[in-house]
Amino acid sequence: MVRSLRKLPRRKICENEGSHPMLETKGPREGQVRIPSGCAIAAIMDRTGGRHDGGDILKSIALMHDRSNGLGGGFAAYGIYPEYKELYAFHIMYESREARAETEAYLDKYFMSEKQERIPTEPVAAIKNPPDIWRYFVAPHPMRLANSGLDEAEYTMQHVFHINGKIDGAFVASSGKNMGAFKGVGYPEDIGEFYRIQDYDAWAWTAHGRFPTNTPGWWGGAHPFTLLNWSVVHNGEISSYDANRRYVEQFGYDCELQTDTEVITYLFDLLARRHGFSQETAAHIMAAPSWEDIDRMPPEEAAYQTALRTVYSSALVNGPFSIIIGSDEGLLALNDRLKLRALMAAEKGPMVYLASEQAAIEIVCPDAENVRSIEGGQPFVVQLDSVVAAKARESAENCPAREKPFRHEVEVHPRRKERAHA
Amino acid sequence: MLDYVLPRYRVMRDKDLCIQCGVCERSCSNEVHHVDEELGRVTANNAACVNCQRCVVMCPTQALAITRWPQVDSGSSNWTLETMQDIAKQAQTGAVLLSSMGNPKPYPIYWDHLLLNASQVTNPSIDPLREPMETRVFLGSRPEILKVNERDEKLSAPLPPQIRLDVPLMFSAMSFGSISLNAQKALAMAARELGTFFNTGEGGLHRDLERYADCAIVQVASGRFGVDPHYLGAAGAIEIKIGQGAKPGIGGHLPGEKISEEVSRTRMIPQGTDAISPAPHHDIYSIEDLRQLVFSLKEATGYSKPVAVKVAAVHNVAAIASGMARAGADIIVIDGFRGGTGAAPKRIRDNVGIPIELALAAVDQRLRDESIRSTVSLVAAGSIRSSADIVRAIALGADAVYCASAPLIALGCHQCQDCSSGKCNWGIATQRSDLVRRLNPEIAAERVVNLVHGWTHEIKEMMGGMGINAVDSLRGNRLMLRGVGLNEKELEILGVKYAGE
Amino acid sequence: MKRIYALEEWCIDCKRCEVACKVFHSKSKDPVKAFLYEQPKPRNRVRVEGNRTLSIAINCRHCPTAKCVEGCISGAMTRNPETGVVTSNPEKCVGCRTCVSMCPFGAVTIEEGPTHPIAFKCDLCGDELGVPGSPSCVAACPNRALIYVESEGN
Amino acid sequence: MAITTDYLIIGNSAAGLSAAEAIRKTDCEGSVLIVSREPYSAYGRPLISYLLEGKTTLDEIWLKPEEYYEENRLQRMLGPDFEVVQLLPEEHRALLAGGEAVEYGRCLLAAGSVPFVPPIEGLAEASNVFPFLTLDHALAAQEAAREAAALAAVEGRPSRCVVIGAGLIGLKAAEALCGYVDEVVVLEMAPRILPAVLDQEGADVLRQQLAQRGITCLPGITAQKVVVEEGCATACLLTTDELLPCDFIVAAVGVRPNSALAVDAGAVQGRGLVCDSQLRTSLPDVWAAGDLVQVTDAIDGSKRPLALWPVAMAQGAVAGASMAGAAEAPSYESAFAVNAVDFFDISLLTAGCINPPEDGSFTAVTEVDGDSYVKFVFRDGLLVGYILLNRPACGGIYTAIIENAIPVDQLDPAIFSAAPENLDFPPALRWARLHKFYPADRDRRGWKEGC
Repeated sequence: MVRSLRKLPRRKICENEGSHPMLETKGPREGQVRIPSGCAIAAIMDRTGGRHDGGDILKSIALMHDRSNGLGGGFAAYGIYPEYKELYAFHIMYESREARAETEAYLDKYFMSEKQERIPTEPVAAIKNPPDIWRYFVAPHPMRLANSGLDEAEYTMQHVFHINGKIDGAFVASSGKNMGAFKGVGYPEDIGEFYRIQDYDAWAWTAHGRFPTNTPGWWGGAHPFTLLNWSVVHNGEISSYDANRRYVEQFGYDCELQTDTEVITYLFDLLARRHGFSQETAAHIMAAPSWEDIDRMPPEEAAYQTALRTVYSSALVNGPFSIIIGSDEGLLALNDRLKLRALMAAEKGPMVYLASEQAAIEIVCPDAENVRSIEGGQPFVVQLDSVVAAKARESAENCPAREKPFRHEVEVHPRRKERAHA
Repeated sequence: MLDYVLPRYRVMRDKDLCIQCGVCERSCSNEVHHVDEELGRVTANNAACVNCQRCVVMCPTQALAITRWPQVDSGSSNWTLETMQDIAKQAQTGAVLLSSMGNPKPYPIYWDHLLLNASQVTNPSIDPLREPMETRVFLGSRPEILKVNERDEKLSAPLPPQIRLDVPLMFSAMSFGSISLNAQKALAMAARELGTFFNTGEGGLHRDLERYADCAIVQVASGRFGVDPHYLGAAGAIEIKIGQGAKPGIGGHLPGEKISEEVSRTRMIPQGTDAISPAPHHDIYSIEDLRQLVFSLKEATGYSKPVAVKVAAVHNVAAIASGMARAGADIIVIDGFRGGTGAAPKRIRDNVGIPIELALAAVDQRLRDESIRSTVSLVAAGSIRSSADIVRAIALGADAVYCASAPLIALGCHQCQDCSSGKCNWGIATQRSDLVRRLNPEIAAERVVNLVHGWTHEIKEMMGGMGINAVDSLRGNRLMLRGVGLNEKELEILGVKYAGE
Repeated sequence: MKRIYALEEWCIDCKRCEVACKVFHSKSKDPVKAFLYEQPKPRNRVRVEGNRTLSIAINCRHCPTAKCVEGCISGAMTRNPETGVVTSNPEKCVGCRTCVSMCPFGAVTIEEGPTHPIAFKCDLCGDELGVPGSPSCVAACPNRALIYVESEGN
Repeated sequence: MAITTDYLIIGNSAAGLSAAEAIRKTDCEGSVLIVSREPYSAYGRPLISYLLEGKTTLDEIWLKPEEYYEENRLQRMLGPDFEVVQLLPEEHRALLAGGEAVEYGRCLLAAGSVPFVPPIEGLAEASNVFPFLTLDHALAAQEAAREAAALAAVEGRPSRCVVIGAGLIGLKAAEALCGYVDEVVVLEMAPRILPAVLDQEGADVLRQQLAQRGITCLPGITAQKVVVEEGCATACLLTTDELLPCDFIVAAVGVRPNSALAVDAGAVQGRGLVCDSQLRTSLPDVWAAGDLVQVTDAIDGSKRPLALWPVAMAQGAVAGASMAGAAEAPSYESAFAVNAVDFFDISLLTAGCINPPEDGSFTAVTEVDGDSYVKFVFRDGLLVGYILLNRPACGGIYTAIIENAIPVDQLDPAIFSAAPENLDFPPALRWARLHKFYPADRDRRGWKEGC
């Protein structure tokens, strides 16, 4: 019951994947090479907001070929849709015509669509049976949004959950603004080629190559996992999964995919968006300091840390993980408290590089500086310069979403808002 | 009237080993053994034996063992010997059958149908000897959202009062009166040493234990014994006891002869009078009344300590627990039907209530369904027998467990279920000074501390095996459990998958 | 020196100390043989006074100026100047009972020895006279009513 | 050439050895010389009767092993030649019987007692009359007994020994000789046996029990004359005018302090040598310890010698410490008699005042129970004396009650009706008694309460 929420057709897809000819041919190769553990993750960001095409990230993740097994790869890109930056960009995968029809009817009901189109793809030999992948630039339906009593993000999220959970054969791969996820079953370099990611310009890229042991590979389950503006790439297997899942499920997050990445994304959304914490504090909560460390702190600091750990004890993420979380603010990398997974960081001018392996950074930036390993439990945060400046002006107190005035009261229709500004 | 009641046990004495030292005779408050100088051997009054096994342990030559009375039953699976003996007793006395400790009937023990997970390959297990392994938990109510100033690293509003447990285990309520002061003191000392809490039960806080008040949870029960501002103020936390797993719906009755001077002073009742705890709190006839009591206690203590509410696991416990959370309880305690007691009507003990495993799973899920699980603490009680039971309870959703029988067994209790006689040979459930003296709190506390240390090591090993290094990540982590020998409905209520799934 | 102290608050009158003492001071060190078969009967040197309501184990205090040593006419009773342990040499003891009349605690008894009655007293379970061992009574006490601890005097 | 020594100890028994030991505790360097008329290493004089009974042997009676003297560098000169015949305290010299002189720094007189020979006609001249004080006496008596038994067996009659004096020495001699001769008759001038340590009632009980074990005691009867034939005593003419034939006689009517040396040198003598609390005599640099010292009785304040082993040991320790100039020299103020004696399987413990004057200030409680006889004497709410005949268990507890003057009303009254127990003391006193040197880091429960 607990993790059987997934809809049956998806399970079928997994099975199809299992009989994938490519997989069959891969079988013999297992004995010849050392089987790597876990996945590969990488990210590149320009702090100034300068946009770069997907070439580097593709190179970087391709280098870590052996860290994935062809059962999943993907990319998230920020800043790719500047012309639609006030609209939610839904990337939706369809397994069938019916699914698309049903989804589009649903979207029509709850959203106002500015544009919809099939995402351009390139046939790649290694990529078999891709789903039909569309993108929609939408705004919440103003009346329905107002009636829902939810804020815009919450409203959107609920409907994404609905599509993912209730519409067979449809899966929302990403739903943020001015960003998108490009993912599927295959090696990341093949997926990148398939999606033609070199055609997109983004100020931040994240990438993932998957070695699934935890959940079977299927298109929807490939990473990055996204929700609204969040995208998460993750390497590891968290042992606190069910504790985290049951915690976030209290607050309306349906863990349909039963993946670590999904639950980490929801935790982040809960802490950062709904509870108003900075991403750094949210990460800090998820990889909290040990009691031993807290006991050594001055009383006031200890009280603060104790309160965070106590109130958010179920948000503590346990087990080995390295994650890179992308958002409209920038990137955040985090390792588990014991540092059981590799994750390297480096800089060069405004550019910041993150990858599971140092080589994956050096191949795109041979003269990278400040190359270092991310410390266990210490969030590594890179924000856009503009975000840093804005944050400095903000109150340091967390402002939970429900205490903020509903933004849709002034932003019901993005076009109108733009006009107002103009 | 001829007594039709048969002996239950028989003393087996190895004549070759018996040295007639008389240790057994002096050890038995039931006067079973007798060194008969005339006969030149030690005789036994088997009918008086309650199988407490004190003599067996004390005998310097291991010459003793207690066996069942060899009487065969009638041959009927329906009219068992025990059933018929109960009838014989009641025919003799016309009274309610009294018994003690927890439900001994062979109801399913769900703990034993839940298996734990361990990491293999994809996720490293963690070696608790090498890596920090955190068992600390806090109990109390929490805001759903914590308001902080991130730059100054300060809380915008203080956290509601919490109690800190270094191990996810506390000692359940056992009053001074139902157990000896030495037993309570041993638990207090152990609690202090272990960084956890003992519970005074409803018998007040003896002045000798005031120095342990900061690791005491003081109980406010229907009799309100020993409750005054000082008592409430001294404690680490307050617990309102609505019910007890061993005897849901039943009050308590400590007969006047057990109200010694010390018990009387501690309970604040006259010496020699019966201490009667009514079945309900007569100021709580509904949930809103509970809210009043909870807040009365919070007012009385300046909102400085958490208030727990303890209920027996009964049929609609999930709804009750939800109501308790909304009535202001900071800690919800659910006591399952195998929980122990100093004295309970046997029929109640054996037939009322539901298993803690199901109750806990149901309560945890209900609180989550209502999005309030993370604002209250949940404590499971009622026969936690081992570290594995604790791990299971936490994985099912408990923040911590209450444990009483196991520490009592550490003190020497052999579950003879004769607590109500007041003749406990182990010095635990008695007020007789010569018997109380048998329990040196120093040894007793050491034994309890050893037990809990052992359990803690095991918990750490099990958590480490799961790849978890903090108990926070075990709480409600039902994926770490798999059922065996359970039906669909049981799996559903427990929220676990079947082994192999 | 390390002394045995008896704590009546915890003494439960079980007399396991007496049994253990007797067994340690037997030839066989086996309780069954010691109690039922050995001749002369091994003697316990610790003695529990009292009854269930109040009891205490009494054994030699190993006094710095031991009255029993002062009174011993045969040189059997001696206090080892290094260890402080007071012991009675069964070879030399004639059983005159001066020690009995002198010991303020009743910690010496005269009982039948191999040839004639002699003094028996606590020797701290040493293997040789005057050398303390690990006292059996302390080990046998189920309630730590006997403790063997470093005392604040010699 | 004169022998020189820092410490000269005259007398090689309890007091002398105890003093030597005490000297060594303070002064490890000074030379110590022990001289004695007896040619033996120190032995317990009371052991002689046990030796004859076979409860000890000539191998075991020695108080200290020979190594002891070497280890402690105690020089000994033993034998008749080394008897001190004259003490010259001003010159710090002692003259020995062999003609040598000892120059000493400090001297201790610890020569004990000598037997008192009663003025009975014929007694002094008979060769088969033995005192019973020293090893030589005992061995001689033993030899006489063996001969008497052999002779009597030849003659087909019972052998008989007469013991004059039913004090402790006389009765122990009687017990010892009982195993050699067929009949032992003990004469006692006083109306009861053991007049110094028993009352009339107790004496009667004991007398009956001795009779059952072959010793005939005749209290109130003594010899008015000893019949001597060919230099040997053959019979005693009793004060009842009966003639009691005998094979030999042990004369044990009493002892007196062996203090002639000191008295001749000018020491002040009362009923024994008069000493200060450090046991210094009135002579310069001369101390005294043991039977020859006059002691203040702790109970009645009377001053007399207490010829008892523990007293000698205690005094030796005080005198030795004082002689060596110990920093915290103990003082010796008073004592009371404690006697332990056994006859066959009969035990007798007595202490303090046993026959109180009937001046109304004392009360006594007695109890006869089968073979046992018990008497307690009280004054001013204190126990001042006891007799424990055949009830020896824990008798020392009573001794402690007398010694520490513990008011009787603090004690459980049951303490006098059966063997005393430590539990009969009030809790605080009990704790204080049983927990000397109890480590302060533990409370009375034996552990530190967690804090």
